[in-house]
Amino acid sequence: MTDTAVAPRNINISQAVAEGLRLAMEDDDRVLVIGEDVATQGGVFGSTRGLLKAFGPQRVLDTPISEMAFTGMAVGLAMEGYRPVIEIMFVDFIGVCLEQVYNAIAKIPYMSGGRVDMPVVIKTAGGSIGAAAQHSQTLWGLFGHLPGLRVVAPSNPYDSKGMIAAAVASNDPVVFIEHKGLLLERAQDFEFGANVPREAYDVPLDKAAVVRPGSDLTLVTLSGSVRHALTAADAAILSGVDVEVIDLRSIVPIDWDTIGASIAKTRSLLVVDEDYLGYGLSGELITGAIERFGLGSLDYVGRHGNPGVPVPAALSLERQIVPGTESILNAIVRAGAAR
Amino acid sequence: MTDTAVAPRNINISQAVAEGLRLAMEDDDRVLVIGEDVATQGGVFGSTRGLLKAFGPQRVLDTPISEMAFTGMAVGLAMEGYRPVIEIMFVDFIGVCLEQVYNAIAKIPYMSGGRVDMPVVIKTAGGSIGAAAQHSQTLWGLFGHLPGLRVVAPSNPYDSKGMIAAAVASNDPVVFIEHKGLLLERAQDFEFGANVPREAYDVPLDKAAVVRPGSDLTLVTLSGSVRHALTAADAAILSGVDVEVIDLRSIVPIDWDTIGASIAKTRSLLVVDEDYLGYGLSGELITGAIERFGLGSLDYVGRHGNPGVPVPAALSLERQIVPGTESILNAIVRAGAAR
Amino acid sequence: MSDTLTDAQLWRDRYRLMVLMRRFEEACLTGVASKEIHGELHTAIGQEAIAAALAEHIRDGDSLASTHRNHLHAIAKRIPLHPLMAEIFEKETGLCGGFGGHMHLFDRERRFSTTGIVGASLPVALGHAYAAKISGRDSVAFAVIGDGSVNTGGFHETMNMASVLGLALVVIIENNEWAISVPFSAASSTPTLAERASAYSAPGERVDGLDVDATSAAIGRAVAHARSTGPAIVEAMCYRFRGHYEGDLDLYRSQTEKTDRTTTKDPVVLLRAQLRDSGMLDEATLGELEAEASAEIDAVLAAVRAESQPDRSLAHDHVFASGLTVDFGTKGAVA
Amino acid sequence: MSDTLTDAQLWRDRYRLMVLMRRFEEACLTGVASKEIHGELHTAIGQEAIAAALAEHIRDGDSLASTHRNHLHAIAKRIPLHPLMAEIFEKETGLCGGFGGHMHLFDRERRFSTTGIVGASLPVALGHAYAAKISGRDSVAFAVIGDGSVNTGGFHETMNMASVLGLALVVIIENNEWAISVPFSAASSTPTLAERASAYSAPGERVDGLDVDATSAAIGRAVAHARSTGPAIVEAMCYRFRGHYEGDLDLYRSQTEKTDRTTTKDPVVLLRAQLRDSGMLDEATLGELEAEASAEIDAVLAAVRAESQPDRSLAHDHVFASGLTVDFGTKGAVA
Ligand SMILES: Cc1ncc(C[n+]2csc(CCOP(=O)(O)OP(=O)(O)O)c2C)c(N)n1
Ligand SMILES: Cc1ncc(C[n+]2csc(CCOP(=O)(O)OP(=O)(O)O)c2C)c(N)n1
Ligand SMILES: [Mg+2]
Ligand SMILES: [Mg+2]
Repeated sequence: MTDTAVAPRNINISQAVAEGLRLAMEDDDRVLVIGEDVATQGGVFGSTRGLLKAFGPQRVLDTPISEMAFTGMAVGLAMEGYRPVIEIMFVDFIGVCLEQVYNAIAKIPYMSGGRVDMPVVIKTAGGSIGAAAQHSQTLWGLFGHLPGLRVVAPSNPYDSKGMIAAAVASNDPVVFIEHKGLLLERAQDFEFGANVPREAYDVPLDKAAVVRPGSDLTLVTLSGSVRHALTAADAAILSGVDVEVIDLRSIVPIDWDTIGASIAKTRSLLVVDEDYLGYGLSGELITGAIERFGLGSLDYVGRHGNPGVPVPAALSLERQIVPGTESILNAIVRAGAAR
Repeated sequence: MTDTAVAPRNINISQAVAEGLRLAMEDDDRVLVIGEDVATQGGVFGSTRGLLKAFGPQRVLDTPISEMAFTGMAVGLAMEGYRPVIEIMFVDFIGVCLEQVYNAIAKIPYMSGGRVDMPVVIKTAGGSIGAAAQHSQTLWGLFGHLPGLRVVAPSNPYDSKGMIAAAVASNDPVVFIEHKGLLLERAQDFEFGANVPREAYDVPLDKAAVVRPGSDLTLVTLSGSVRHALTAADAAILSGVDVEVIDLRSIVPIDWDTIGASIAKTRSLLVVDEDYLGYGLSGELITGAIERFGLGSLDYVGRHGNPGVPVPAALSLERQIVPGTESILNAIVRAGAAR
Repeated sequence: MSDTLTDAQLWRDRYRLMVLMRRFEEACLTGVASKEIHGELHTAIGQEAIAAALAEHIRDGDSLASTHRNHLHAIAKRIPLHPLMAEIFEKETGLCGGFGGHMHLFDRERRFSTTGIVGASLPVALGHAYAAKISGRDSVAFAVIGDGSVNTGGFHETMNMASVLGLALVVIIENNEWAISVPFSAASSTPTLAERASAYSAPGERVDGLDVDATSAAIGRAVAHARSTGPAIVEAMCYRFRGHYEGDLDLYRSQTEKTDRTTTKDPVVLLRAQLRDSGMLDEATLGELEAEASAEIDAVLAAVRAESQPDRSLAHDHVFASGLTVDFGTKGAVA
Repeated sequence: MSDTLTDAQLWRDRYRLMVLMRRFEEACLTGVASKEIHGELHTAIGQEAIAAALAEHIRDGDSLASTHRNHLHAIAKRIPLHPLMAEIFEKETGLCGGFGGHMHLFDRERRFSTTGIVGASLPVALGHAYAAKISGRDSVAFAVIGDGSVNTGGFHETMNMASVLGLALVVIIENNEWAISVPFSAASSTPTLAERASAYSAPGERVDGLDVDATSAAIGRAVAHARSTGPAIVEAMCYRFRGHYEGDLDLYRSQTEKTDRTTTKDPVVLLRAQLRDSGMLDEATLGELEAEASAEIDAVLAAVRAESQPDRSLAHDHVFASGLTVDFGTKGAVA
């Protein structure tokens, strides 16, 4: 992350993503953006705004509501040398077109014996903002399970621009999951990654970031939960727990170096995950850490997140299911007490 | 499991499943079977054979290749009081209709505040038998991640009949994953669960089975890997490792009592999983065990399975990716040496 | 409409229902302003005539599968207004106890459901239609969808299967010219959606969806065909008055278009003028009906407002109908 | 065909190609018997005339997306026979190094791909068609599918989008009467599949797929329409001679039907008789062409047989084009 003393630009995360895309498209005219409402409207969250004007309707294509067709288009386009960015408006809708994602885009590099690559970005938005069970999921755990996909989710303005650029530049297919709760947030409101340079830059897709150093507990999270974790970590000082917060950024691959260095210090690992906990990120991180660093390397492991419940409509219920500052603080305090 | 001295009937697993379905359909005329080739042909693996004759084309419906439509039909049918069994021929095809499975069938009980249940069985076949990347997956880890679904996979003839019966009887949606490598195997060739009584019976969906007692290492697996694990466990005696083999049967829910009792004895856990290891069963089992029984309860944890590679076509490659007797034995021996 | 203007009661009911629908949507708008309603609320203001026409045909035993823009369909299906609005307002008294919210309405007894996934309601309707057939009931399964939904694979698969099986399925397409920011004309390979019915050996009819009478007649023909033969499509033309959802900046439609449509294509305004000008109902009666509808909605809104969100202790309930709970990650673990 | 029977060379090529295709499939059958080929092998025996007709129109710059029943389409696309057969036999010399197998053939240079998922090839063809458009090339994207694939949502979405965008997409439907065990007539809402094209403002034509000449002419018309206007459909009637896959017991089709079709509807036999009876080619020439084709295939088969499966050490390669490896679960851990 590059935080400088310069005052942050007055842009939101959607604009940062759009800027990353714009620069990538200027740089490489094989890059296309395809999806519902990406052109005229510039995306329902604005993260493709301005692209139609800059690149015209062939490179920025508004589609009918036909996810299967336009996701599968990416395969043909990639075979023709294009680098399509396919937008699935909400990640919740992936169930209508997952087939093309995991059986084709993800596997063709392998099935072709390395002869056909698939430089495709599946760009989509996840996260809970009160929109209930079918419009609130994050589902990175689902993508992580399926081989051949890089899976990333940025947490802040700087990374959002740099990671979409890196995703477009990658020769591997990348699932790029934005967080709906972040997209309209202003850069200046971020404690970290608030500065978005105007020029092009990449944020590597496989490096986690230590967004808050600490000595007692390694808290690993990503996407919308990072800022809640930071707030909780600040509050946890009062309870005597000094939390190191790691923004994972990428769930495939996982940056074990960063996690390992932190665990070596803290000997404690708490995973905070807005996604469903079961068969997901937390199990993989805890198991992967133990595999790499040994059962004896940890005095505490824990996880906090959606326990396997569809996200309810009423806010009174949603707050019980989706991790927030308060619930993360509780998890930290429990971890602190348990160590 | 009920193994008696009586000689096993000469049937294969497909027939055991078909018999379980037939008895369930006799017992309850709200049960329907819907899918491609389930009626006239009786299923491409024969696991619905005889049902058309017994119950007619309304209750046993051959469909066009329209998974989205006939999977979604289950929602309307369940709302009307029916109990549909939907067959997705190969689990690999779930990507074309997952939407109805996870956003509707799985969530409607919750989204309706408990007012609408979805007694639906998604019956499908998984597993590697040399059919390459798009016809070899098991994907239980994917279903396990999504809330609201029971997910089960039987390993032997007795369980196959009893678990399909229990799945049909369940008021929760159940994903029932058969193994293509098992379906045509004869009952008499099984070391365990070879006897299939003619009468109706249920095998509970939430109880794991200790299929081989042992004292040194708890090996948890399911489906097609169980028999390989048993053979490997027998061979491991020579290496001085006495393996307890647990057939998980269900991955949602997980039978922690059975696993906990075993671990208490062995203090060692090896998960063998034909599915992709990442973000899947092994992470959940290892993490869940640690959460429940403590980091101090285990001297060894390990996992063996598909490391995150699409299943290759050539057998020379497939054998490197899909766990078999030999590779499981190696994993056991490594575990034994590590303890 | 002169011919059918013989039954004053029919027209009173129609007008009252359409006004009630309009008021219902307006009440929902206040819930967005008050932040009682979250997520994206989709209203069907401007589309009342279609739902009112549907209400004339749909029987209790019939089913209805709807979409994200579903409130008026729920009213047409005679879901009681109070639990309906309470669910939209995420209250414990809601149709689904506040668990579902405005995109996820379920009433098993009334065979009504909705989904937030475009196209996904059609297969559900197919299931209802098949149930009717195999249980020997003469019920009709209705699916109401938007113009954009026709381009989903689910539409095609459902229509083909319904036709092959000869099921009583009526698909009503509310063609409001837009699917979010994409105009109908830019997304459809045919000038009308009705004509696509022939690909399923089904009848398809385009009708003026501002005209409750014409729409009702078209739905009547579709129902008759469905009962006797198989699926039928009615494409009812209308206009989406508001942004796609509340909060949509709606900059993708020209102000000229919006002004034109909302001034010339308001089905409630048009019907009012027609009824008054034809002498069918006088100003006083119209005003009375309006007051009645407003009062009914006001009362429901006031009641809903006074109610609570579901108790947070319930959040983990109902994941499994059997009562199974599988909460993952309940506690941390120490060495 | 009398009129066009003027060019002996054309007919020699056609017959030789169709015999070659038949021999190719027969060679694959031996690979099943020898267990060199695993999974379900799908041959297109009985469908040669369609692929041969296609071969006359498809240019190097055109693309072709095929299905599980793809060998003859690969030949039509001029994929060299040796790597093609080697891939089907899972050899290291295969088109994809033995990683893909017979359902997963990819040749980027020749713009050829296949998939084992029914319906999934159509969106891929759409992508090729869009690429041709935006890069200003006049290439045509071909998709060859089975009759069963038309009932998938992917067909509908693809046809609609291709039409909206005016893309040069030609969809050739090999209607072989069956989709595994389900007869065409039991799965389709229309008596022909060609007529469904109108739902996408596209031309659709049904043709006798046993007649290479008629099929070629129909494809020619479709290609012309595609280049000038947008998508077009050719439905070519044929019969699936063998079980759905090798090993299929195929008990769902009556023996009467199978005997009737295989004796009266073999395109190779029909063409041979026609060429001989019309005097276009004499018995000796026909025999010569057959011997040539057989010799060519025998040589490929012998070469392929002598080759090895890929070295097992390669199994973890190629998951990511970038070289990234993310093997999960590499080792156990101890306390
Ligand atoms: C599968 C899927 N894709 C996209 C969306 C996002 N989305 C919600 S409503 C909508 C437009 C629907 O248009 P139309 O069917 O015409 O209905 P209208 O909103 O106009 O009533 C879209 C694209 C979705 N909910 N589901
Ligand atoms: C989405 C999907 N559903 C089901 C299958 C299983 N399957 C493979 S081929 C086939 C039949 C295809 O019929 P058709 O399109 O007519 O082609 P044919 O085999 O007759 O050439 C089916 C159902 C599949 N591969 N993919
Ligand atoms: Mg619309
Ligand atoms: Mg066919």
